[in-house]
Amino acid sequence: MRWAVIVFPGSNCDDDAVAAITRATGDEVVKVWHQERDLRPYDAIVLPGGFSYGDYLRCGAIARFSPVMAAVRAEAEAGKLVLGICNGFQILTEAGLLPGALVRNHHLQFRCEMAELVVENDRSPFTSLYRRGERVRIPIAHGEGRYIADEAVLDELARAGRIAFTYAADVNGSARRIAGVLNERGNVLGLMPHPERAVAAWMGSEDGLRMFAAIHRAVEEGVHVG
Amino acid sequence: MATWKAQVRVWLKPSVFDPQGRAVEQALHSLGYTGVGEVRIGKYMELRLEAASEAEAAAQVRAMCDAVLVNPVMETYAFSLEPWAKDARAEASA
Amino acid sequence: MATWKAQVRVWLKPSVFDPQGRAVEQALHSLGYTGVGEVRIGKYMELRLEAASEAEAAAQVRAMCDAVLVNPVMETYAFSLEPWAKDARAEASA
Amino acid sequence: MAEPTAEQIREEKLYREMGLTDDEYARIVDRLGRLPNFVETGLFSVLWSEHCSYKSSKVHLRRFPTEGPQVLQGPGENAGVVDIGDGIGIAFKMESHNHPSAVEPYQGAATGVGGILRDIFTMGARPIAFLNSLRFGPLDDPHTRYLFANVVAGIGGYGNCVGIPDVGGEAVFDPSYRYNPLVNAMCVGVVRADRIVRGRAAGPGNPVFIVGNRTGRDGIHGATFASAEDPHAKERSAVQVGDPFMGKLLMEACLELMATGAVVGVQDMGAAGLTSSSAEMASRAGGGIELYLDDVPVREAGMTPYEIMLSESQERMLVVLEQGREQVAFDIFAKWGLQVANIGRVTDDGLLRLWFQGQVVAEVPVAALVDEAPVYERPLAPPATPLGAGVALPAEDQLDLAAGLLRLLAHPSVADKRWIYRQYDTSVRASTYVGPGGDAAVVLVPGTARAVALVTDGNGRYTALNPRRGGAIAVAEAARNLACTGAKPLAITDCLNFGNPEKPEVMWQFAEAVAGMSEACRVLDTPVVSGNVSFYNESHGQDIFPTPIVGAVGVVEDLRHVTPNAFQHAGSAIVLLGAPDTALDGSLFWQLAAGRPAGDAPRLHLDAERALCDLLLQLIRRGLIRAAHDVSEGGFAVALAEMCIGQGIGAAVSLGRSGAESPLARAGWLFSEAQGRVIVEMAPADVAAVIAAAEAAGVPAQAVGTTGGAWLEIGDVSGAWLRLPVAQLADVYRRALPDWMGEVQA
Ligand SMILES: Nc1ncnc2c1ncn2[C@@H]1O[C@H](COP(=O)(O)OP(=O)(O)O)[C@@H](O)[C@H]1O
Ligand SMILES: [Mg+2]
Repeated sequence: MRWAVIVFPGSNCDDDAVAAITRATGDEVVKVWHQERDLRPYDAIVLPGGFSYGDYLRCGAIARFSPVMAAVRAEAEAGKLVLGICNGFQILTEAGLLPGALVRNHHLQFRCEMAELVVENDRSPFTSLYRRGERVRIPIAHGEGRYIADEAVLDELARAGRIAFTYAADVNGSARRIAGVLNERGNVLGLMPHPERAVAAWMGSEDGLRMFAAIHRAVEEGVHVG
Repeated sequence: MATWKAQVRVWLKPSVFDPQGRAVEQALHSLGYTGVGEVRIGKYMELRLEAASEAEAAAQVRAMCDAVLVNPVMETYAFSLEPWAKDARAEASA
Repeated sequence: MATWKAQVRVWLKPSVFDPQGRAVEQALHSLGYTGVGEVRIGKYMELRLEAASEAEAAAQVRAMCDAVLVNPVMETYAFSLEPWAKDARAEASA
Repeated sequence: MAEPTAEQIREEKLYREMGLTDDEYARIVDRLGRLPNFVETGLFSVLWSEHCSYKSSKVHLRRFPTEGPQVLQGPGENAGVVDIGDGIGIAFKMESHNHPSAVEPYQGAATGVGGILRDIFTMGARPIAFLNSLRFGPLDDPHTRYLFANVVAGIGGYGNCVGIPDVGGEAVFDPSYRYNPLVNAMCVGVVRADRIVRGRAAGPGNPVFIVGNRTGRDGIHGATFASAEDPHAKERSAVQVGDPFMGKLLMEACLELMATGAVVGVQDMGAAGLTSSSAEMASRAGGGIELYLDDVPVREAGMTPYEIMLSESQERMLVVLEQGREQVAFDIFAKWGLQVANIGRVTDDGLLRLWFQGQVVAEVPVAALVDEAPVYERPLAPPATPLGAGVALPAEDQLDLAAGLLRLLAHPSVADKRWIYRQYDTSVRASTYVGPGGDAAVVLVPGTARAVALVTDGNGRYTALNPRRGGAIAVAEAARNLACTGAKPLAITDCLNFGNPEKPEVMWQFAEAVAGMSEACRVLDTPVVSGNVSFYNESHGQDIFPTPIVGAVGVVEDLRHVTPNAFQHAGSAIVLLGAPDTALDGSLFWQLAAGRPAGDAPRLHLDAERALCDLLLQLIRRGLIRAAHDVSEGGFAVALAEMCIGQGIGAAVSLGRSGAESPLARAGWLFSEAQGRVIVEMAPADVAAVIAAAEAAGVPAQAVGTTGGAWLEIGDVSGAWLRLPVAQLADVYRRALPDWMGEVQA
């Protein structure tokens, strides 16, 4: 299979994502510049972390107007798997592909450290290699990762199993400790932690490998989502 | 066509916790400004634009806010308009 | 003692380059709002305070700005005052 | 407002306001054979400022050893480059941003990081790591907490955004820095040894471009004011808003462009902006340059040539391209959305010539501006009495050793720095093998199986007590820290933070410190490849401690050599390498007891230091060492405590027949900061081999205990001197900074 890792001006985890995907799956990975308009040649799409456009207005607010985002939307609607990591998650919420918003951490600081996550949904194509309730270790590195949404939206996310991961401890003030959410159809996942930084023992965790491997498996096995 | 100056204020919806506001409030209290409360911190944006009328200018500002400047999931906004004065930027040095 | 609502705008002095403003201006241009210019982004702060008179309230706000809210090395500010209305915070949901 | 005429400048001595002395002005007139006009006077004033010309420090800096087979690029370029093998060079440099950070801590620190970043990628190097060395006053002062919090946020704000991990540094808190904090930032990059780009405006006829932000009226005379003692003048110096997004775009675009080979030379615009970048690039190439100032993209209408030349607007680069290959650059800059303008060309007449509105507004020899800048041998004078002389030792009856250890662990200079570095992205690039918290950081190097070890070190208290030894210790400690992590020290950069060089005592401190550093660099074979001097670090009549900071780079040849600095197993043996010492000179312990720096600087023997580093590397490569940690601030007891705290493994340590009976003698064993000592953990079966190797190397070695349990116990044959639960040590150590900084609990 072939992956696209989108590069926005200011993306800075694009190379890390490419390296992690290669390591986890051996698949072909292509960095795709944000001016591209066609993502049909790719089987899975990753929006990496970073500070697109400096995150100057709001995180992800300007990147969502990039030409490539129309293609991301189209492929998401077609059922392709889209993974937004950190800034990628923020872009997906700004673009309305995922509900809610990510705002300044409640402690007002950027925070980079290993985080323990609880797997809340193990039936999505992104999380099928984890077990529900399992605790995985994946680092966070963000200043604006506090997930918020209206209570009704949060209730619906919980009811529909669309909360993919929560933080085991309160790291940033996120509503219901949410670390990652799925779209309604289950083919778009956004999460603040960085699975691409948890793919080798020396990184302190290899738990991120299974996320990329799960995506690979879902695509190779032609799991049709939705 | 006339030139306008828009002053836009954007702030977090009341339902969203504003940690910056709280931090500033605490800082003010610790400096002895104990009577201060309800501190909220948002963004202030100023821009120049061209429009035939104030109504048209307002429509433009609203459109920009809704499209880019404001995320309605977390924020809300208000703005005012006035004719652009030659030395409008000079206000900044007041 | 009366209760006041202060609205404070803080922005970078005109001589100081505002990268945020520039980035937003470019984004607006690329979205077709080509007539927009001079975009500057600052902070908007709202707070409640107690003071016997408007003059005293103004003195307090000025003191707070000078002490904490504003760094005169690069920023400048302006503020307005009005009596605190019961539902003043409600503006936030306007 | 008309600009003053050349005559007015002379008659009214206007050059003085621009920072030139009467003598300097006379030299300029003499050299030009005419009166310089306003623009020309401006060019000289900034290039001959302390900041740009190093006029007070140059004669001393010449002492530094700068050569060696490992040096690919020594001082004189935007950054130095050292060879780590496999055809890979490591570019690195450190720079200060003390004055801007004192008045606008967030932006001052952020723009400091941006500046050093540009110095690295202009060498054609891909930046892979940041480090930062910080000094503040005591945290009981709210203004210091404000400075500290915002400096840290600003460093993170820039570094996190550009996606380069911050992997290490230092933070020291001492009253001497209360009004004058130090913010030194180091950046490290990787470049193919055969692809190093230099800041040269070579090849007459080649076009010159300005790339990045437009030029505004920011920080005009920043370089001059950074060299002023008056804090209000310093304030005027260039407080600007950092623009990490632009920094990131410039970095990516420049690296992409330099990879095409179409680039002749690149230089960032730091202090004195277009003036220093154009003149220095021309000087390095031995040629001339002319600039068309009407073509410089400006932010504000009506900017004069003077303002354009002296502006310090951030995030701008000067690029010289190969004639005919401009389109390559235009395409790349367009892709990254960057503004580029052709503003001049390289000439062969040795002149810096400025055109504006069809006229030549300045024309001066490049050599006069750069190479012939004044060099001062300022008067030196040691103080009448050494700073630490005559201070009483702590009173015997006030010595509670356990309390003393806890007090040191809770001191912000010693305590856990996680509060700082968890605000930095330490793992972006997914190459941080050892991040902050180790004795040195270890970062994987793309294109090779090797890694680099990185560290910053420096101790102002030692340097204040004994400038020569303090300077040497900065180098020795850096090398020792590299060796502890399993790296071979290769070379250093430095940032020399001192007071007013016009004061003979300060100049003496400077000369002595540089001499000490030079000696240490020779013995330890770590040449100086780049560096920076920051003078005039004093405010409110208070001098800072003279504070030379060293940034060192070492190579890890095999990742299996990477050695942690905390105990790894229970039941290991603990060995102390290096000569034991009990003198409290220069120790933090004595300073806290006496309320001021006391005694001499700690003991240092450079040859012993070299033998220790070599031995340590040998032992590590033989696989004999489980953990290694050097004895530094706080002494032996603090080093042991830190080794216990890491993984929560206790230790029972006995110093044998120490002969120490009085509390003061015991305090000496526990808290002496004598150099040249490392605590190592090993399998009990390996102790004999380690001691034998040490003996062969002439390094004293002593088995002092075993790891395990939940307590740290230190004593001698006569019994335990102190015994504390590791959990308590850890708690005190970890809570100090968060407690001071009032961690927000939501
Ligand atoms: N303390 C020092 N030790 C060694 N080299 C130094 C020292 N200070 C400055 N240099 C060298 O002098 C040159 C100019 O330094 P600097 O003015 O800091 O650079 P920039 O022009 O980028 O600000 C650089 O090559 C630097 O490495
Ligand atoms: Mg430079």
